[in-house]
Amino acid sequence: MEELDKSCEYLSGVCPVWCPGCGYYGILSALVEAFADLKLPTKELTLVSGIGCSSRLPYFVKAYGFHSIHGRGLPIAQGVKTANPELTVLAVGGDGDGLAIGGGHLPHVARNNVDITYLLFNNAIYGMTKGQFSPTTTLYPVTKTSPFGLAGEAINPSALAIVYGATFVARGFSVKKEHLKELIIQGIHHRGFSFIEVLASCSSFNTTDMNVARIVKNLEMIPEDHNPEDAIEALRLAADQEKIRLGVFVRNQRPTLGDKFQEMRRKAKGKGAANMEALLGQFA
Amino acid sequence: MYNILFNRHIGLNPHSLLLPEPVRDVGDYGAIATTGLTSGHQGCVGCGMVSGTNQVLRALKLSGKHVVASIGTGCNEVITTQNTSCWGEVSVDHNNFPNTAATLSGNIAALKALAQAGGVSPESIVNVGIAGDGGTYDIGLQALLAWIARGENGVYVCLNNQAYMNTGVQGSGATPYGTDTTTTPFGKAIRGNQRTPQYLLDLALAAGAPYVAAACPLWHRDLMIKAQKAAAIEGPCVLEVYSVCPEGWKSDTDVFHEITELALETRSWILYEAERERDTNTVLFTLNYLAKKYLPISDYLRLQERFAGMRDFPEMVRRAQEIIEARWSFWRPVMEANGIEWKEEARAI
Amino acid sequence: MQSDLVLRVAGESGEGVITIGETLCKIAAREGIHIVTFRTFPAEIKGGSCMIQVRLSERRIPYHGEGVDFLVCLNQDAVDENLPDLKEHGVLLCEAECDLPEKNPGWTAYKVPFDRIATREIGSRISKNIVVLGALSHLLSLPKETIEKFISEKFARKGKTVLDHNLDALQRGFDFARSHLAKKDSYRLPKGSGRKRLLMTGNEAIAIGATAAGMRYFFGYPITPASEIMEWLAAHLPKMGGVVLQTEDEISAICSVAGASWAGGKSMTSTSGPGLSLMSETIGLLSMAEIPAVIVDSQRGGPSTGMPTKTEQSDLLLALYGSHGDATRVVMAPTSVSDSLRVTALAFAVAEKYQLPVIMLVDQALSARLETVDRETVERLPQGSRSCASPADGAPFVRYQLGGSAVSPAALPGTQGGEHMVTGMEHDERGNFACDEETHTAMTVKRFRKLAAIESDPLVAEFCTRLGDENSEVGIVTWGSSAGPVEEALAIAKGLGISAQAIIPRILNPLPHQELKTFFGKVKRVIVPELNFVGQLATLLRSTYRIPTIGLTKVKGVPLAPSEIVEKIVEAESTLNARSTRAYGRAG
Amino acid sequence: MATVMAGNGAAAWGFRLSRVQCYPYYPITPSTSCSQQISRWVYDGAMGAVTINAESEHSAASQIIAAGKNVRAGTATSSKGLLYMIEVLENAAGGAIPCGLFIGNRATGAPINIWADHSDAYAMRDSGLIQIFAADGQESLDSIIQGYRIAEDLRVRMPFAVNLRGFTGTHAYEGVEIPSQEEVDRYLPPFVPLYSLFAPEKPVTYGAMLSAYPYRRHKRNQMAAIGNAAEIALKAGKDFAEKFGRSYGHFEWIGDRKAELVVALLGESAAAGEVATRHLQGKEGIPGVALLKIRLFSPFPAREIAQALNRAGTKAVIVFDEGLQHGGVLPPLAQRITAAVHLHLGGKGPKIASVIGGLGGSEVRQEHFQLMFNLAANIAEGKPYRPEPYWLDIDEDPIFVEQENQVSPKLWKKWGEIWKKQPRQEKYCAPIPPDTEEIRIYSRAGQGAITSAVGFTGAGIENGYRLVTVPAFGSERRGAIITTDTLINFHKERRIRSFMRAWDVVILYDDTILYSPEHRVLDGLKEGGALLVNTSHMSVKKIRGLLDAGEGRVRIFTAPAAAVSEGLGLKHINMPMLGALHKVYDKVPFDKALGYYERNVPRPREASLEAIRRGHAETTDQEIQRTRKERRLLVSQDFLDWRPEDHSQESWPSALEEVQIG
Repeated sequence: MEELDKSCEYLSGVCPVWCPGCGYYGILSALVEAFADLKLPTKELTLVSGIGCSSRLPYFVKAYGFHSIHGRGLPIAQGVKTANPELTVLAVGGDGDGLAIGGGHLPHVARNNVDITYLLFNNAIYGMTKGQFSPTTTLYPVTKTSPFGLAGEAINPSALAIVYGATFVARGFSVKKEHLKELIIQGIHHRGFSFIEVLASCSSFNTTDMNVARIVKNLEMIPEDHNPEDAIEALRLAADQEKIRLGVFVRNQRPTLGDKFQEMRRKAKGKGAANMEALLGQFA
Repeated sequence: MYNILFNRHIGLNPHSLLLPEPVRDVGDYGAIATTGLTSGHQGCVGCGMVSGTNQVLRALKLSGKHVVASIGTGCNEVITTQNTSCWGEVSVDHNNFPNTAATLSGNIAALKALAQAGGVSPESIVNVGIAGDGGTYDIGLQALLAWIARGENGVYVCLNNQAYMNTGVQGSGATPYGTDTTTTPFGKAIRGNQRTPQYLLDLALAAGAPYVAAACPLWHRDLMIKAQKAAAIEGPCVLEVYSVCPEGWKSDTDVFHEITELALETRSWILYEAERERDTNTVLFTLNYLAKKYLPISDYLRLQERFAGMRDFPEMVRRAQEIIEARWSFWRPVMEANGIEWKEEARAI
Repeated sequence: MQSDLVLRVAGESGEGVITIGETLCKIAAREGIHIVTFRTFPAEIKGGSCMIQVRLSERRIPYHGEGVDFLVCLNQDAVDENLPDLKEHGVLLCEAECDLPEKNPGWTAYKVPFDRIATREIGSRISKNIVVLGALSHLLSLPKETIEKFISEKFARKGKTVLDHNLDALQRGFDFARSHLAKKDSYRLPKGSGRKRLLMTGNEAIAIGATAAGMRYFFGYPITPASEIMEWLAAHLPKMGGVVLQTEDEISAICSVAGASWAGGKSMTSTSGPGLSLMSETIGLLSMAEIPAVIVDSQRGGPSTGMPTKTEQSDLLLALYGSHGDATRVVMAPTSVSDSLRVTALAFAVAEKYQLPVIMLVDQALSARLETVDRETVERLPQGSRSCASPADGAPFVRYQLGGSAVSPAALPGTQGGEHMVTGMEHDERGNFACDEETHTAMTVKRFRKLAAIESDPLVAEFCTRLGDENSEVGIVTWGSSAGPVEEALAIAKGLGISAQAIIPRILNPLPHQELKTFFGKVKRVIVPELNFVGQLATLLRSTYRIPTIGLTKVKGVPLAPSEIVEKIVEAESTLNARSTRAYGRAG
Repeated sequence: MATVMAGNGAAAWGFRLSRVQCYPYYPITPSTSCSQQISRWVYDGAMGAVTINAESEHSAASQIIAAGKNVRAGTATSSKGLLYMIEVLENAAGGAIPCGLFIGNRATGAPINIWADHSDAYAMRDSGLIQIFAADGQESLDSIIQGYRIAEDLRVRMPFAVNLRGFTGTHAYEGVEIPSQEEVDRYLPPFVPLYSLFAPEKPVTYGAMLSAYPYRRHKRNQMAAIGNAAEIALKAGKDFAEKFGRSYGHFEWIGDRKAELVVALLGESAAAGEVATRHLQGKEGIPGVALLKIRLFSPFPAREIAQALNRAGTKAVIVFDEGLQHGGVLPPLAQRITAAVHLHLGGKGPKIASVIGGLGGSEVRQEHFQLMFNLAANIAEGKPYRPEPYWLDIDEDPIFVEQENQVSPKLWKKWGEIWKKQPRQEKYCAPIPPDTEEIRIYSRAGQGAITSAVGFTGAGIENGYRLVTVPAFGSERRGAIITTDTLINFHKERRIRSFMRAWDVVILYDDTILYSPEHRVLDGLKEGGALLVNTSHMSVKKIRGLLDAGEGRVRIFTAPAAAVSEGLGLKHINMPMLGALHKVYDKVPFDKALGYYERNVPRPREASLEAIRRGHAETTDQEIQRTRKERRLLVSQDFLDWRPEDHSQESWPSALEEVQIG
């Protein structure tokens, strides 16, 4: 069978440590198949992650992986892309990693429009630390750290990303692998900050919030005629309470951080020669 | 004979000539809250037949009617009724080995009688006969064709695992060419099963069945649609289900998915259905799955050791490929109608 | 004609006090005169008193002078605050209306109605400082054309009228002084060597040093007193093809540095105490993942917000031990502006060569200090590059090779066949998480053997200087900007006939153990002067070498004064012949 | 020289040596493996027959009847398959077609049951076939050859059927002497078609319709023909004895010549009877006892049997039937013997009682025969007995009852009187001391336990001992716990084929069976017997604790068979366990057995042989140390011990002095 699908070339051989039935397996295979379709050379593939179940993904992918510290995946990815724009940089994080401790970085990496793809695995629980509620937990009020109900209102990651001005916002579902694969491909193609929220079930600690059956029941694709440039309509769709919308909410173009740096360099060139002599001149 | 029409559309088809409105498509996850067989059956690990039975029963229950199953002796019966019953709310009548269709006919007649006496409303019951390939192709064929000829209203499901599995993998009427079974061994003089498999659905159509279909548990939506259609259509409908059997096919127990996919891609199993318009005597054939990768039969032989011997005999593989091509050429009009370039013969060995 | 002159200009912030000082420095630097300055800032955003003290000398000077020879005061408050620092027969040039105390121990006072001239004669109150400049040019016979050229350079952008006002103000100031003030004092500019020197602040030196060392990726967050580094780089690094990004907070800054550095770029960030505290977790990550990075910490009065515009040396222990776990890092501390330039380059060399974070400690005083720097300082900067491997194709790349040298070659993302994991978790040689005992011990050993290697690396050899009389029994160990006052104090002590010596290591982790041990072998007393309360360097020395130290700690927000050190030297010297109070039992 | 094979295998040899030319078949448990063996030979070109993959037994029977007109034909079937054939078998008897059948006897009817009893043979009684009951594989082989000789005799020309009890007969592996093809050809002349269909010159019609006149004469001839079969069978048996050394008659009288008490039965269950008879013979207070093992069931040798009983002076005969009479007076065998005795001996014949047992695979054990001889003794002493059949192993309706409350009042009302007069005499029921050595294997279906037991049996037989291995089957395929029992009879002359169920060795192929509630593995294990367990993580002490088997009573051994097989890339663990068995049970010498294994071990040969040797070597009754996976030390120990230099030690000279500064 010569068309043995190429995706397994992107697997590093390290055996995934996720619990059986975890939604993240679907995401990993969608991601790896997307790489295969895009025929990305593994040497230019860089995966940066924070801390949590989601952030173990880089170990299982044959690429340059950076498993950093809690909530700091995005700024590190921003640094990597700045230092080497040729790389295809992906940041990976969970709902705790991306919206709780790392929440402060999301608006700025988004408004900087760094040309990276950010996958936020939303399983509405802290899985690695075994069952504390997370910023997106809603239907599973009693957790180990909220025995008497949740304190705050849940965050809607996609709506947040739209408001922060991310130029590509989409939402996928780990079970609908084909659709998720398409989203990831579009995300990587998109020039600028691509934010993809991926709903996934945590088979061990939260089967109520991201219960596959519940999601399947009120799942709906974003209508074809939705204009991805229209952020307000996108926000209405993303924040929809009854229906869970899947697909691309926002896609528009604006200069990336890399473009801005090039612009700065061009302007700076006009201000004197680019050598130490010239620089020291002002101190003479 | 009947004149043949082809349905241009390839794929899932909840609609039918013979039904006022389409049957229910259970969607990707078949999320319907009802069980087929209950737990505790003694099937082997990786048995495809049990999942076939499960999906048929769950599809029939969708009609809301009480399912009465007339089952023939065989693996499916022995493993589910060993000093107990795993059939849940389904009522089961196991009579004998050769007479599954006869037993079905008897139960239909009993229902008709009760209906006439006003005891039970026929709409509330769906009669289904379930037997293996041995019990359908060989010993029970006579009873089956007679039941179809009598045009009695019911569903006959043949779980085809392509050999007599319960008695220890002996060759049956449905055993593919070249297969090594204990009664058609891959010997030095005669190499494996010499017979080419007969095709049950063609026989059923010829006998006058209003609706026949081939399905596999992997494409559960397609299977469950066909089961519902067979129940809804008035008259004797026949459904043949592809059942992987790791013990008999000597394959790993966790390659149920790959084997079925290969069966479909090498077209050694074709998902199709046929409906017969009674008065105009025309039969509409619908192809439900078109092979994407068009693989040669040698790929299908790889995962199953029952074909181990055959793999080293190119002319046997070529013969098997010819059998498949002959069967597949029937669908040429559909391919051309869909603008798909007709490949004379897949890349053989 | 004395060899150096200490001139202080004081007044209300915003009256151009600093411009007068900087102009004087510019002029002196062009003459080749050595300059060291010290300035204070008001805490408020606008207003409040400030002063700049400029010491000009023929030879290299380490300290901005303790007493003031020539005091220029623009208002009454300035006179009241600064008069006590005026030497006996110093000179006071002040605003006419100021009233001076009766007791005049020999000052020469000149009064000039700066306000009146500026407002009424020129009609531009803000040109008052230029009028003062005019007066000074007469009193100190400064070359007027140089001043005019400098003013035209400085105010060209502000438009013709402003420029004319200022030139007019200069002329009027000069004419008034020439007509009204009879030169009674003997103070003149010292004679310059004629070789032009560069004049820059500590922050600028750091920025230049980094750029010279090849740094191209700066991520930072504004914080007093380190913001000037980012500002200068923002203006000039893009010219060199570099990138400056102001991030949302210090954590994002250091993380971006980590990412850029891992991707192969030489990157740095600069911050102060509060920022360094926020960065400590990431420093641990850099240490564990063995990623090079340079973090400049311009220390300010602490703890917490503390005194943002005051100087202190109280971040040493944070720099040494910040971040949980045995996180390896190098800590450096330059002593002067030119030293800052070279140590910054050293920081990059060590970081890249040994693949670990380097923290360079400067302080507010050093950051803001204007100083002349020889042009040669920029040449022959210490070099160090990251060792990169070309992975054998096929075999999985081994990033953290154990056994051989402490440093294992890296594979930058983008290298063929070099795919590997880098992580904050304990890891095996290929970078995959591995938490068994042997691996953790082995990897920790690998990380700490780097420090041992750095200690014996010739690259850092020149960065530990000895001062004063080699055989003296009174020794001083100090670090950072306090080295200036110590050097000055040794000179004064020598003048008083007391011999003392000092050793000033630039690298505080790993300490130059050999040099220090030989030093402690010679001296009987060790004084450790530093600008913090607990004596952080003293604590480090005591715990590392188990030696008795004599602490000299000061937390006044201003640098140590040489006299304070001399006093301590005298005291220590007096105890030399007294019996040691504790039988210390240390073998000879 | 005997080779080891199952009953089905022996029957297949019977067909092959008889040069059967047409063999249609249809699979049905338990006779399938006979057809499988023949297909293997035909497909490999080792047997010249034509096989037909029939779609049902009805067609298979039709095919042998059609082919039987021109060539020697035969097939094998069981239970419902045979019942499905009956519709057309009449045509064989009626059409004088001497085709042959081999029947693996199995229960018929509802409820469905795949185990053995004689109900299928009994259901075929009126189909006009000659019926021979064989007791083991050897008899099946010999009887098929004799069957064709008898059937094709011009005075007979009737179809015949050889019956062998399912599983305990068809699947019992034992030594079978395979005569050479030449010897059999001399004994059995080639098939001569009387009226061939393919003789164009003499066209012939079979199956014509006869009206009453010719029909009743034809039927009378048919009965005469089958009658002749009795005498021809005797001659064929004697002739067979001369050529092959094994004599066969209508029946076999086992025990005292003058036997007052006789138990009569058919087929394989006689093996247990033989042991019981030999045990009771000559016991003090016990008159002559004998076992009447009847071989030719139809045509039934009524006169010979009657005369034999008369000669022996038998007072009481217990007839043991493994089938039912469905509304008749007595089960078929009892009915025939009663008729024979009554017709040939008039009033002075022995009293006859009927016992039914062994239905649906129920065990027929030696103590059952002791019960029957006890019943016979009571009857012989004139005590009243039921005119209806007794039942074996039915707790609610036992043969002997001590107190009334043992049975339901209704039954007591009916048989209370007889029960009261029927004492259970201890001298008949004393337990029989074991005379053979037995090995039981508990394994999971699909683990290859049978292959290894058969291998052991073959090795034993080659070394001159007499072994029998009987596997027990369920209907499910993989994973169920099954047992395989092997019996070793060291008496050269005495034939023992019945299990005492007193095990010398119990083998567990899967240590999880230790936890199975239904399988108490220590039951029946002899004092000082051995328990061999395939495990790599359970120590002997743990097993002993688990089974709370006290010290000494049981020797426990563990064998890391899984590890051995895995190391050699073998799929099954049966080869190492075979080696382990030899280590635990040394009566069959290992080195001699290795010779046999070299020639008969399954593929891959070298790996299997090596597995047997390693299994033998690594079996131990000592504690097994759990070897911790030793981790590859990344670096040297002193690399790990390196620490940064600690300068606070006093090793370096310092001039500093501690002084107090104000």
